[in-house]
Amino acid sequence: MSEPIGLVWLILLLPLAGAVTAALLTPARFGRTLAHVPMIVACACAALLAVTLLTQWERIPQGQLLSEPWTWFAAGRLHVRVSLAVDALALTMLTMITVVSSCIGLFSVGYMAGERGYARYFAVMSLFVFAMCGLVLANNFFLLLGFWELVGLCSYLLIGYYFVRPSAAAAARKAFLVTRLGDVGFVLGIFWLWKLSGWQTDLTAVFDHLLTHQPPQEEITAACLLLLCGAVGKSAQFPLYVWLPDAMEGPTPVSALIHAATMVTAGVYLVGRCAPLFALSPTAVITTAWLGGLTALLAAFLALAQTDLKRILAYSTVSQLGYMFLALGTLGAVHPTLAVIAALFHLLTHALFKALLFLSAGSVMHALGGIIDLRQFGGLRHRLPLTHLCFLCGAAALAGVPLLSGFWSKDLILESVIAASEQSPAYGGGYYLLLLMSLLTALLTAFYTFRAYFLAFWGPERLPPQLQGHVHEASAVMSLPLVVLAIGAVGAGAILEPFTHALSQFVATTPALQQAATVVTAPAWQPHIDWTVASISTVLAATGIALAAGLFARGEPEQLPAVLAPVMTLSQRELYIEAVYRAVLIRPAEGLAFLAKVADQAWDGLLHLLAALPGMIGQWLRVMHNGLVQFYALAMMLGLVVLMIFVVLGLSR
Amino acid sequence: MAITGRILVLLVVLFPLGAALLVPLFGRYARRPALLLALLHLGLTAALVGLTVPIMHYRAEQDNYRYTEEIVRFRPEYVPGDVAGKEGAAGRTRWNLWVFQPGPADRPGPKVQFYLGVDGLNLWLLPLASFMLIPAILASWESVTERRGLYYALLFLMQAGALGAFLAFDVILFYLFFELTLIPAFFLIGRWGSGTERRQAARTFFLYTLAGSLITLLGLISVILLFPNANGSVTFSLPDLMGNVQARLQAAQWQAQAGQPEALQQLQRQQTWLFVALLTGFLIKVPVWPFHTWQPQAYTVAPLGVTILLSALLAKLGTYGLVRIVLPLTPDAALHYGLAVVGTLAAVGIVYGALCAYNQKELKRLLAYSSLSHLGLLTAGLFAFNREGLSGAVLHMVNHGVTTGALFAALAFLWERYATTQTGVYAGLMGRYPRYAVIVFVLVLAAVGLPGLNNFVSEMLLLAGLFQARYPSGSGVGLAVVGAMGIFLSAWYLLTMLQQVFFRSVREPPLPAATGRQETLPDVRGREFWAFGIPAVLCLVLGLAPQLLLEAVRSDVRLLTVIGDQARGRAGLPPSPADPAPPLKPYQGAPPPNMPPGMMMPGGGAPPAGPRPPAAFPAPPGGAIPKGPAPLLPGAAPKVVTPRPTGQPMNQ
Amino acid sequence: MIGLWHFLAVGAVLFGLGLTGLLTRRNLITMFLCAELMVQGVALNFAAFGRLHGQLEGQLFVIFLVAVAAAEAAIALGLFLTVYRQARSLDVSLWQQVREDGVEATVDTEPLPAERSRPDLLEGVQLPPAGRRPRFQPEEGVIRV
Amino acid sequence: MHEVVMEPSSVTVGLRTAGPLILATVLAVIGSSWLLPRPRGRFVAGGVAALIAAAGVLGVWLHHRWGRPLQDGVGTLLFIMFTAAAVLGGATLVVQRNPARGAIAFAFAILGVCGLFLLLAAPFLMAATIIVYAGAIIVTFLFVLMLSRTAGPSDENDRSREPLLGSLAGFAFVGLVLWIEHLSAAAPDRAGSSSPTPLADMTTTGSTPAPAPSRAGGLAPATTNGPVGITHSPNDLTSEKGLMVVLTRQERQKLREALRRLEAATEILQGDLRLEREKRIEYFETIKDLLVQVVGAAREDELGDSSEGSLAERLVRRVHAPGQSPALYRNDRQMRQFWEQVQQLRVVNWRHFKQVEDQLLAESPSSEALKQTVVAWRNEVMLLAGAGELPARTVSSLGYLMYSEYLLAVELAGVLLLLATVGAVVVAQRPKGEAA
Repeated sequence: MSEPIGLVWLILLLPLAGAVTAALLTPARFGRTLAHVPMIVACACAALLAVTLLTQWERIPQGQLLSEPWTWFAAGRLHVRVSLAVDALALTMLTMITVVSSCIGLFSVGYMAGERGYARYFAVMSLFVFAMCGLVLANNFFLLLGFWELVGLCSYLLIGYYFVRPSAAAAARKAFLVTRLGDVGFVLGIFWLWKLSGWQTDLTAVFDHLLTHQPPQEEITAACLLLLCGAVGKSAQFPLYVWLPDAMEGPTPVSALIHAATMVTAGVYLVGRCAPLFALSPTAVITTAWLGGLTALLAAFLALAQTDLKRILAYSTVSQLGYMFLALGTLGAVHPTLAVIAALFHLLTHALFKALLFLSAGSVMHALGGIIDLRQFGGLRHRLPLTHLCFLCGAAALAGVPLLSGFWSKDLILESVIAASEQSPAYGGGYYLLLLMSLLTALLTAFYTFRAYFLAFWGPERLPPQLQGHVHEASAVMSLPLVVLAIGAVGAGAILEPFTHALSQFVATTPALQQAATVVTAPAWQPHIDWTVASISTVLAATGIALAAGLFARGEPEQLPAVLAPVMTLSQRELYIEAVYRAVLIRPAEGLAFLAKVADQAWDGLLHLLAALPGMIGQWLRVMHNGLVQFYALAMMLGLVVLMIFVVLGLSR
Repeated sequence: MAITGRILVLLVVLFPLGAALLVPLFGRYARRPALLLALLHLGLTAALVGLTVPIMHYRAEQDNYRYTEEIVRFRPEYVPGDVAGKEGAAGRTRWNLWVFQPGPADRPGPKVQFYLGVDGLNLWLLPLASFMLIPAILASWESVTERRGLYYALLFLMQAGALGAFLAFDVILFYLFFELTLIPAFFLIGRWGSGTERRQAARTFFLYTLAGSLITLLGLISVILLFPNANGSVTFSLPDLMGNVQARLQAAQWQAQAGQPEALQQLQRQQTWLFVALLTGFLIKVPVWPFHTWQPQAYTVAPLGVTILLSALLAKLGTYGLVRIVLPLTPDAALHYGLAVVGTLAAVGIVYGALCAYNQKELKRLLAYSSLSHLGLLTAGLFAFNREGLSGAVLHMVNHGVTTGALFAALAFLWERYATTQTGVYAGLMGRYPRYAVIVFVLVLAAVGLPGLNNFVSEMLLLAGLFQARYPSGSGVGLAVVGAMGIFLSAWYLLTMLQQVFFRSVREPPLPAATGRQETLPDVRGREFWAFGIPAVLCLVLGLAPQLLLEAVRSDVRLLTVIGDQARGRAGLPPSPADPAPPLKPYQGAPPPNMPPGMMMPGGGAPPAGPRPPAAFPAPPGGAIPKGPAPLLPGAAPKVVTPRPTGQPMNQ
Repeated sequence: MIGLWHFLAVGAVLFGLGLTGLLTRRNLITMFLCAELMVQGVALNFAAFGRLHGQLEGQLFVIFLVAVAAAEAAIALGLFLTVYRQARSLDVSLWQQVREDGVEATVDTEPLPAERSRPDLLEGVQLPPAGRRPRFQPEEGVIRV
Repeated sequence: MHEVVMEPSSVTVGLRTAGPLILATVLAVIGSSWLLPRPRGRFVAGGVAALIAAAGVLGVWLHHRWGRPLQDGVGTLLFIMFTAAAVLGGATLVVQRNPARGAIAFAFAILGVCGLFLLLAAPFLMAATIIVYAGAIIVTFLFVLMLSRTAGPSDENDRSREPLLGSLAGFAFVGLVLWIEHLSAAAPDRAGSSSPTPLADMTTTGSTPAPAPSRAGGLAPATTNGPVGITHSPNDLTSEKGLMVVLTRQERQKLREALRRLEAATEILQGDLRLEREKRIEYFETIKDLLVQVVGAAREDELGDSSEGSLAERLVRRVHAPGQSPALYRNDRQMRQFWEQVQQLRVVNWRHFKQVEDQLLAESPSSEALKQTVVAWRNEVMLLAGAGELPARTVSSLGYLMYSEYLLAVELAGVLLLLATVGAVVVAQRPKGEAA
């Protein structure tokens, strides 16, 4: 038993060691060129170890590994321990994280070559991988929160990597603050759970306690909703999604790793991990579903008319994350295993194809010297054939082209929603509406993905003038990860689930899911392929792609029919949501801050006025100081006489 | 060992005083001697802490939390001049400063004693006070050029005052040391401060805090006169006073249970007034909204070395006074009004400070308002009056001291180069001074409460304390929400500051003409690293391994919580339930070798009065009157005022 | 029967008289004498109490008092001389410069009574050479006694 | 708790009796404000009348309050004379326009005070004061002549600063002080410690101290054989705080007898000492016995802590009244001093008798040594008896005290004087270069 958990510790600590090594390299001369080695080696080793563990998983009893806990801090009843828990869910995530981060690390070697702060980049990336692994493995809510925040910090540092750019600086701050706003709820939720669960903070202990001593419905709902706040912030769900599009100010590999593949899925993972809690609260679950559905549709709409390639991908990420939340939102209505596996499956495939898409976009950017605005270039398929191919793979997967990975995972989510609309006693109608929304989203997804694809790669070749034709395909070190990810994006879905059911069988062994299953009434789920759903989604994807091809395949920038123009404008302006936020939240807050400053000065002035009072009295009394000694003596004596009269008459008592 | 500890305790206070005398002799060359002396003092403090920590851990193992009715007192260790002589440790001193009326042995007259000692509550504040002087000296290294000897002497004096107040167990001695800090601070701000407002600022600071602390003195004197010992003699010893307060309250409570609540009500009314009086000075010192207006001005105008001490030490005097004086002496009022009134003020301060900090154009002012915000959380959490809140408060004092002090020290970096700390003139310092930026980032993130750094732990504990706190007219959940929002808001204004100052392309102000330098100084130099880099490392260490500190604090926090639970019992609230978790690691083997023999049984060796199930409190109708407390020390038995209910045994 | 209280009463009366004089009179020398009168009142008290207790300390204090009064007299008269040199007057009210800024000086408004009509007998008297009759010859610059 | 708090009853009593005092104060204020110099002219007749009336009222009040019954006519007369001189002189000084005349009036006031000093058995003070002040006043007078020889009216002499308010402050102060004295005399002594009490025989200089009532208005002169000043009722005892000199008549007579014999002893010792030694020893034995009867016996082995002897015994412990714990007289400062004197005399009595006896029994007695012993013996007896030659002893004792116990203070005073003289010279020095 000690051996596998030692392996887990090794997986966790390797990236940390990588981060420290890279950080130590920063001042060294070769730090400029060799700083990537620690990170890539650490991630690759961690990935290898994760896969090793995966292969040995069957020998693990009870489907869970717990580490020997040690106390981080404890006072009174708050007892926070550092303990790790590995189950199938965590291991899957772990594998995905380490593999994807290895790829992206490799890609970064080429992409970031020659950048200032090379070592800083890899140190923080490595730290991020450590934090992400820790987040997945943590078995204590506060430890989880710790890694959760550390992940946010790394994101902050990497978004602000080009700190000279004001937009990057602003985006970094925005990302940190918006996610942190969600974390306020997260923290309170943790405390609420702490209180509900008899002062426990270990995840497993909390689950055990709450399943045996079921708390009042409202309380568990409140706790879950507060947890959801954190998840919504981190996973960029409505209404806290606004930071993610801006986060594209970071280097593209960062966007690929953090803002597409891993960190943003932390919220999904959290909800999945806390399935036993959410299973206790249908209200929280349906809220999750609505948030997810709404976000999916909204983000898909916002992605329609963006001109920044990375921004399209960012909105698409938000939208796909919304899908995952939608899947999680069926948790009570369908069997928890189905809901979580649907979300997790999509999470995995999304990680692959979205990383691929971002890296391809990064490749484009690299080739074009940092230009990513679709209005400035086009028709690159001849100049960048490999990138084009990879992007196509990714886009097809995202759009849900049959047999590709995104197709399968999206189908599973649709299947779950359909099942929920059939089975849910209370919210059946709601789920039906959500189903329609998700179908519409699928259509829009296919459309905007291929809009971007066509605009970038089809049509006549257009290049930004300042490049003077120096456009070149990526180097081998960048191409290799692209190819690996492309293979994954194309094939992983089919291999993992629809035919083998490997994933669902594996993940179903997770103890938390089994625990969750004990409190829901939904019938058990048998993995199968629902061909109806598959055909519907095929039709939708095909329609979307066809529409996009019809409008944009000529490669001319943005020629839209008049009907669509206002809609596209609305989308391009992002529904003015940013402006609304600014008007409703930020401006009032800043106004309040200004008011506070003014009020503080006023209050200070008031106190000074009070302090000036003795001075004024003195001003009034100073006339008595007329310089006549005898007058002073007289005053003194008269005072003494009065005092003596007081004393003699006993008035002093 | 005991003797070594006592000598160390004595030295820890007297050494800075001696240093204050010695340093001016060096005149212009006082910097290095001052630094050397500060390091020596740090060594002394470290030795003392090293001696004390095992005892505190042992204590923590000995008394796991349970609710008792015993009368609890602070149990200082290493009391110089201990009455028990060389080998024993009675925790009381025989060193008198002033004897007002020497009385007979059985009824001694009031006497101010030189009563110092270490316990869990002040243990970690000592190294804080010792340590933070080093950044203060280093931050003044080049910016202070006039009358250096006097300047460093005053810094030492301020430190001595803070240390004395931390160590004092005699309320009058505490007050003396408390005020001692004021005088050097006044001169340091007024003489070495910057700008034309410095005299005004010094005066405001002095008068404001003095006015408050005089009211506190009034409260202290009232407590002293209202709660004499059982034999009628007046005492200034804090352990005795708190014992007397508890004894009176318990006696009144028994009367109330016997159907005569008047005495209890009267005592509680009295407590309210005492509470208000005691509180005022400390609230101003912390400061808590709306008593804070002296603070931004003083912090801004004072030289940075002084600001470090002001924020790291003097503010802690206020919060420490709340823990050490207010809670044990007025427990009922603290329970009734602590969260409801002070907590509300603190909560307003959390938001208000954050809002004010957001708009500041001056970094020192920004940090001053951030202090207001952070210490608001500390104050609120402290009045939760439970173990989580109190542990968090004690820990947060240390954490906030290190973090904020180091941030101010980091500002000295800018001050030495450009002689300004306005935000508007800086941008993109990350490109200009990357190492500096890294350190400041760590410090800012610590202030923001990032996990893994020190403030996170204490803030979580404070929030946990607030979250479960209950007082007669409500619960602390709302305050916890505000506190959590405060953590968010601190990120808001601090990251905005980072964005403005460290990100974007480089912009720096012109070099100050006064220094005559043609080129700016390089990135963080060795001395500067010691000034704020080491504290940054410390932030990380404290964030990762806080349990060492918390464990040492535990037993004395328990002691305060017992008082709090007794107050809750009187207010009809359930006491904190027993600890569900077993002791973390059972203590194995013999007590630590450097344990003074008298300390084997905590609580003076008296057997506990017997644990009572929490449900039996308050007493069920017709239930047995709780057993009387076992007097721990002679002469301190509770003065039970008759009438007692007849027919029920009183086990006195 | 004359007892302690009588002496105390006399002491008090002397003290009060001196006090009144000190407070009202404006001639420095008179004021000084009035202060001495107060000292005498106090001395009387000391002596009386010393007698009451049968101790000599009371008298001893008075001796010190006398010594201090002597010292005081020396200094005071020296000061008066200096003061007089500057102002050509012993009026204490002339010395009111040390007053708050902006406060008007106190001036006497009531006119002094006219010069006394009694002629100065020695006005214009000069010592004649021996053997001659003195003659009245008023002129400027004569020595006035 | 030594608070300055009066019992309400005593305040009301005081208020009731304060009428004359207030009247006197008001009269004095009116008179003084009329008399003080002012440019418009003064109301001299009215002022003088008012002041005299005030003095009269005060005198009558004093008399009623403390002065009854009149005894020792000479002493009283002297007191009145000296007081009149002092007060008149003082008043004249205050109201006199001409400073030179004021200085002379002050001299009279000083003379009056010196007379009062004499009445207080302080001849040295009298002499010292006259010398110092006479010198000082002559100097002052010279100054006055030198500096303020203005022919006409002048600001400093013909104007007063706030005459009414000044007089009010001064005389109200006097009135209040007198009133407080009156109240504190009326208030019972709660703490039982020593407090001001009229001492017997304050005015006697050479004559036998006469028994005196402890406070005015009450007690007739003690004619009983009991201790002087102590009545036999325990209640009175408690109200009589701080007891009087407690010599009984018999004791006093015995002391005086011993004193007379000791004074006569010098003549006896003139003759041949060897011839009539038994007779002489017998003579001294009588003296010793007389003293033993008063102060008790003292043998060598019980030096200092014996409590025999009637006077010593009485002094150790006072009769304790119901409800009051017995207190040692020794706690009373006055009594303690007296008790110490008794102890000393007891020892001296015994020791000196032994010396005399040894001398007389010796083969060759030395009359000089004997005389010295007898003189010392006599001095102690005299001190206890409170009789005779007190002034002379006062001066010598004063000298002894000044140069033993208060040496530092005396030196300080001397240094002060020296400094003052130097300072005066420096201050008065004409600055160099200034025209004459």
